[in-house]
Amino acid sequence: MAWINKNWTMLGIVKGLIVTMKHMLRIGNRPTVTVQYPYQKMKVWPRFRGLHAVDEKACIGCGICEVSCPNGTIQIVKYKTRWYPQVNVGMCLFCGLCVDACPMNAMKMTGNYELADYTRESLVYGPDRLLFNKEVEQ
Amino acid sequence: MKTEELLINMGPVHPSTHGVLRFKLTMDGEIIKKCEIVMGYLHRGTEKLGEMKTYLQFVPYTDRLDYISAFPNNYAYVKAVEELAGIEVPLRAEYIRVLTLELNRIVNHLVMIGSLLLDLGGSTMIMWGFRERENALQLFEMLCGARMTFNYIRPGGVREDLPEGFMPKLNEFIKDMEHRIDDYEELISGNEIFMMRMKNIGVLSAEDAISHGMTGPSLRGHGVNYDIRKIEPYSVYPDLDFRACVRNECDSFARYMVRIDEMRESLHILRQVVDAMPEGKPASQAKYGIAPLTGAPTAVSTYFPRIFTPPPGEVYSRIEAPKGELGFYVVSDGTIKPYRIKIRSPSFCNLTAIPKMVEGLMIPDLIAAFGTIDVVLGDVDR
Amino acid sequence: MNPAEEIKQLFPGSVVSTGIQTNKPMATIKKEDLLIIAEKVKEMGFDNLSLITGIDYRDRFEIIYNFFSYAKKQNLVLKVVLDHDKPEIDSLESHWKVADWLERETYDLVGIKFRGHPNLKRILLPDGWVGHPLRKDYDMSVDQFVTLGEDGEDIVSTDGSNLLRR
Amino acid sequence: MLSLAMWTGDIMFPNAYELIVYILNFIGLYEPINNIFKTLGIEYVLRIIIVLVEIAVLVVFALLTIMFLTWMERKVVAMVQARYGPMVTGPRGLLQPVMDGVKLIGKEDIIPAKADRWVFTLAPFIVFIPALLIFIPLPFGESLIISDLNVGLLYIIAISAVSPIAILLAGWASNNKYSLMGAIRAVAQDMSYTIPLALSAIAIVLFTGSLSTVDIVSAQNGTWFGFIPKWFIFLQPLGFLLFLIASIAEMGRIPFDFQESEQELVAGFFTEYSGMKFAMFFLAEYAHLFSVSAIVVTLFLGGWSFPFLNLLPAGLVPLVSFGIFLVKTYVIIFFAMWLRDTVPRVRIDQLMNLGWKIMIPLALLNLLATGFLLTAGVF
Amino acid sequence: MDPLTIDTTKIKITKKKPVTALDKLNDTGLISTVLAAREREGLILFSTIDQVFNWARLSSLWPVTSGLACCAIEMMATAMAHHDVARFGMEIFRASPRQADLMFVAGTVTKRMAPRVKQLYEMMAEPKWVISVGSCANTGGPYHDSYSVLKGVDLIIPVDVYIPGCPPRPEAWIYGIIQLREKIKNKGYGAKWGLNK
Repeated sequence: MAWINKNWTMLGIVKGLIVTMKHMLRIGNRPTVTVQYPYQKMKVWPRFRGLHAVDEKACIGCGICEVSCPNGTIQIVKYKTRWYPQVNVGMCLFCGLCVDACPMNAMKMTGNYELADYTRESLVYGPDRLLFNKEVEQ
Repeated sequence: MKTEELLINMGPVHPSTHGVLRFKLTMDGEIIKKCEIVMGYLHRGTEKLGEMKTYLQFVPYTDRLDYISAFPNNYAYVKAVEELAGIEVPLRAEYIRVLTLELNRIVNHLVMIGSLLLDLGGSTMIMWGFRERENALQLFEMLCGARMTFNYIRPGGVREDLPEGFMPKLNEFIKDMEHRIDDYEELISGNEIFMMRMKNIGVLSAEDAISHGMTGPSLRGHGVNYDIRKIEPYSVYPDLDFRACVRNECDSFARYMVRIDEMRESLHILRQVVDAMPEGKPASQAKYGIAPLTGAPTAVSTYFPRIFTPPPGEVYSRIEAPKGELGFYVVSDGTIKPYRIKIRSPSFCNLTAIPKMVEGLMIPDLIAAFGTIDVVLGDVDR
Repeated sequence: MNPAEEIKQLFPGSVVSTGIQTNKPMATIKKEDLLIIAEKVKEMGFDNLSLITGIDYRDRFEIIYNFFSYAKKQNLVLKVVLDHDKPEIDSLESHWKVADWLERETYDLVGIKFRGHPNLKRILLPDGWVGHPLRKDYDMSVDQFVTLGEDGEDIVSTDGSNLLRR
Repeated sequence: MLSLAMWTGDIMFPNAYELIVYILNFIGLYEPINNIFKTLGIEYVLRIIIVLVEIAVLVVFALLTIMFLTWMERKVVAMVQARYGPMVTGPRGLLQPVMDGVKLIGKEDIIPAKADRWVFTLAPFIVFIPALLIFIPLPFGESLIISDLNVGLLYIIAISAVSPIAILLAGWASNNKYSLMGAIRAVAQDMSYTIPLALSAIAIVLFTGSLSTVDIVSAQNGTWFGFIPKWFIFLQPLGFLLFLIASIAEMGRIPFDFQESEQELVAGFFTEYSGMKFAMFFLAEYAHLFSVSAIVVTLFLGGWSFPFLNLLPAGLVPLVSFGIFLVKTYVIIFFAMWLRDTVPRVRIDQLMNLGWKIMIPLALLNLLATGFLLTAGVF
Repeated sequence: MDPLTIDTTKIKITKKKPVTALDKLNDTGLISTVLAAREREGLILFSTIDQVFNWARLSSLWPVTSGLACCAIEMMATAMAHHDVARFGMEIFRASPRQADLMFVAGTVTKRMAPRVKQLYEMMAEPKWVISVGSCANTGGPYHDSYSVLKGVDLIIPVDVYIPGCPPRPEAWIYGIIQLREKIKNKGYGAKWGLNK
């Protein structure tokens, strides 16, 4: 009898059914948690490491970001008379070491994560797409 | 009756091998006669890469070993480097580290229980597990800007201090988590079908488990009270009140229950950490722990007075990761790059026990036993 | 008592030196006597073999065994020095089951042969891979590709024309 | 005018054909049409046309039901798991199943090189057609039945025994180990669960003395003490439980989904199928879900009958009873989906143990007790 | 404002990306290639039917369950409650490649795994699409220097959409999926038909 009680009364399953029913009816702090992405967006915290951004005025093109990058994602290229970093986003670790290394605090990582693209070449973000101007923003 | 043995290849792409592992099974009908594990499908050469990067550049690579619980990986490596270089870490940094470690332990166990149930055919638990995981990942993102690959713990401390509004959110998470674990237990722990699938399946004696090098929660399900946090205390664990969760049944169910107990225990630790969080700096020197201190050329090395170079030596340092004993063997020759990095990954050693565990069982049992061992392929193949 | 010293007392002839490696007792032993010492180490209660590390020092190989005892809560490190030309050592597979894979991994990546190992094959890299990557003289410039054979086994070659798209 | 006439008379037709003829007759269309065919000397064509219309309605109904079921399944799962489910395609994702179907039609149809081409192509049809054939003796409502076979129950059990053979064909023809194992499992499971299924159905037949589904439903018409409906679930609680478990096993759903068992056998016996052939298995699965639930309702929950249904105007009864039948069926389907979201899968040998060692003895015991009590005149 | 305390989420970067997939294809001059390919197959005739089929295809993309590494965990997270890819009708992860339309190459493609990934792709039934996710699959990423990692999955199979990130967060996945839907809406068939060559 104890064996039957242990194995075949199925009280555990009934308990499980009750829990799932509670979820179905959203009883007791069990809400729908979905954030419908293209229409609603989850909060991106300030420290989020997304696409890079380079302060146009502050960057001196020293190349410390280039050497601090673990896998050679960053290259320094010439753009409009000055030298700026170019980031191959398709290769980037998003580790933030370049941001930590930047002596002028010119390198930033933004909350932009919408980077999907159709070709591999377009994942290379040159200075034309990375530079931002602090004064303009504020 | 004449029967023929059937050779079945599970993997490398198979829904329940948690990635790219391959089982070569010799079957007698539904019974497994022999199980051979073939791996290396995710061998990325991390150890070789470690010899090519500077000490700080290697920290992001540790994130990608055991990608479900990256903080313990970060910490194990950083602990080895700190022991090698003799760096003192401020108390606040240690508390923040313990906070992240325990939070990550909960995340890891949530994923493990979820995928175990998914393998057994229950699709609900993984959704619930990932729902809570997502809340924890929000905390991680708030703290260090990434969801899975953190690069947060650095030699000498942590990258940044706790952000504003972190503690209230953490408290909310802890409070929420309490009754979520009750939900999980109601859904699965008492379920008769789950018990039928798990009890007396994948039994291995404690001696065999030790000989096969099992560690962590998987070993504690075999009645061996072994927790590195207790035996070789590191960080601020000696100041915290917790117990190592041990079960004696030596089967899959025991290994699963250890995980549930550990989640509650981790919540207990988290509550203490929140209360005891000291004031202070998050890193030992101003730019010591947070700047990458890479092998920059001489022209700019005036800006970086010190490139991080530990003295020559060897160190083996290990911690209790959510999956077991995680150790880093670091050899330094006094240059800016490590001479050799060897990773003792818990998944790799725990996996050695599987062939012995599943002999004479069926494929569904193999899946159940494999799920409770909690293996991540990035950690196995490195 | 320090287990490394204990071993030195038991086998004075085979222990080259003892010391401390970051608060773990360490003994450097001769490679011929590894099996005898390992047996003794197992008797002393070191039931957990945590790690086998092989290191290439260009002129020599070093193998480092990390042991742990659950009963005594003690650590022990054994270090063995091997020749660079012919790195061979006895296998510990019969004493610690975990050594099976750890040795295979060391063989695979560092290229140290283990005598008496029942199944000494590559474990992480496919059979037929040329070179042992964790050796310092491993040639990184050669790309090796893997293709599938008839029965789904790996075939390694430097020619990726079957695999690559263009 | 129609409803007035039906209000007055207590009309019940043996099947839907008669109902259609009656309605046509009533609105005065049947005679002229029939005369046209008569002058041509082909009256049987009209009969065939009416039957074809019935079949067309049935097939459309079945396909719509299947589509709705796939949508409902995904929504119920989503509800349990604190999310929304399909949302983007159509309002609340209602067009999702249509899109899935259209996509599968447009997909490449692969036949593996080493497969047995003829058997491989044949198998999905052998699965799909019986799944629709089961609908024939189902009483959807008063007078709403394609054909009231006097061996209806036997027919249902016989037809549902065809699908294991087709599954075996599919698994064998694919020339894939996972497919073969999935097929063998599915067949073993279907075989062993048909027995308790049939045994507990026989206990019902003891009460009614007829295998006809219409007789079974009408035997459950009425109430005890004026409020308890005369459903067989109250006379046969054990039989109901056994039948429900066995029918969930017949449907091949979690906790008994060995045909598929994704985590063990990739996709079971249809691992190698793609495109429309795969869609046929998919559709057959959901057709089974509906038909088996409908059989549970017919046998144990009174079919379309409901207390005080006879108080309604007679013209409304077919429609209302159809609604009642659907509601009851969907309750059972919902239960199956709810169960699916709660429990993991059992192991194949545990499934066999449950079937042979527990359910069959219990079913026999149930049958014996029922017979004994009937003979003793307790019921 | 002190540069240290600047809120990085507020920084807007002007994207010079084409607005839709069609622009993109026009930009790169690939559209003529596509049209030529489609004319060869005679598919240009029934353009309305084609549109209906394309709508169906983009609405029910069933991915194949093939996680390789870290990104696979984020793939699971994308399918889970908070992000719920089921809204796009994509929650049916088929374990069998025959029944799948879309392959996420989610993680590092090692040299040893590469032929198997290729085989998996070849086993899928037409029409099929590939999304390469994460730095490892895009270019080799962190393991670009490694001896055992393939430097980009597009070396072995054609890729339709690249999603950068390491790993990309679930919203980035869904953004990539939306890009793919856009592409299917305009062009129907995937990279094998001449796009991205």
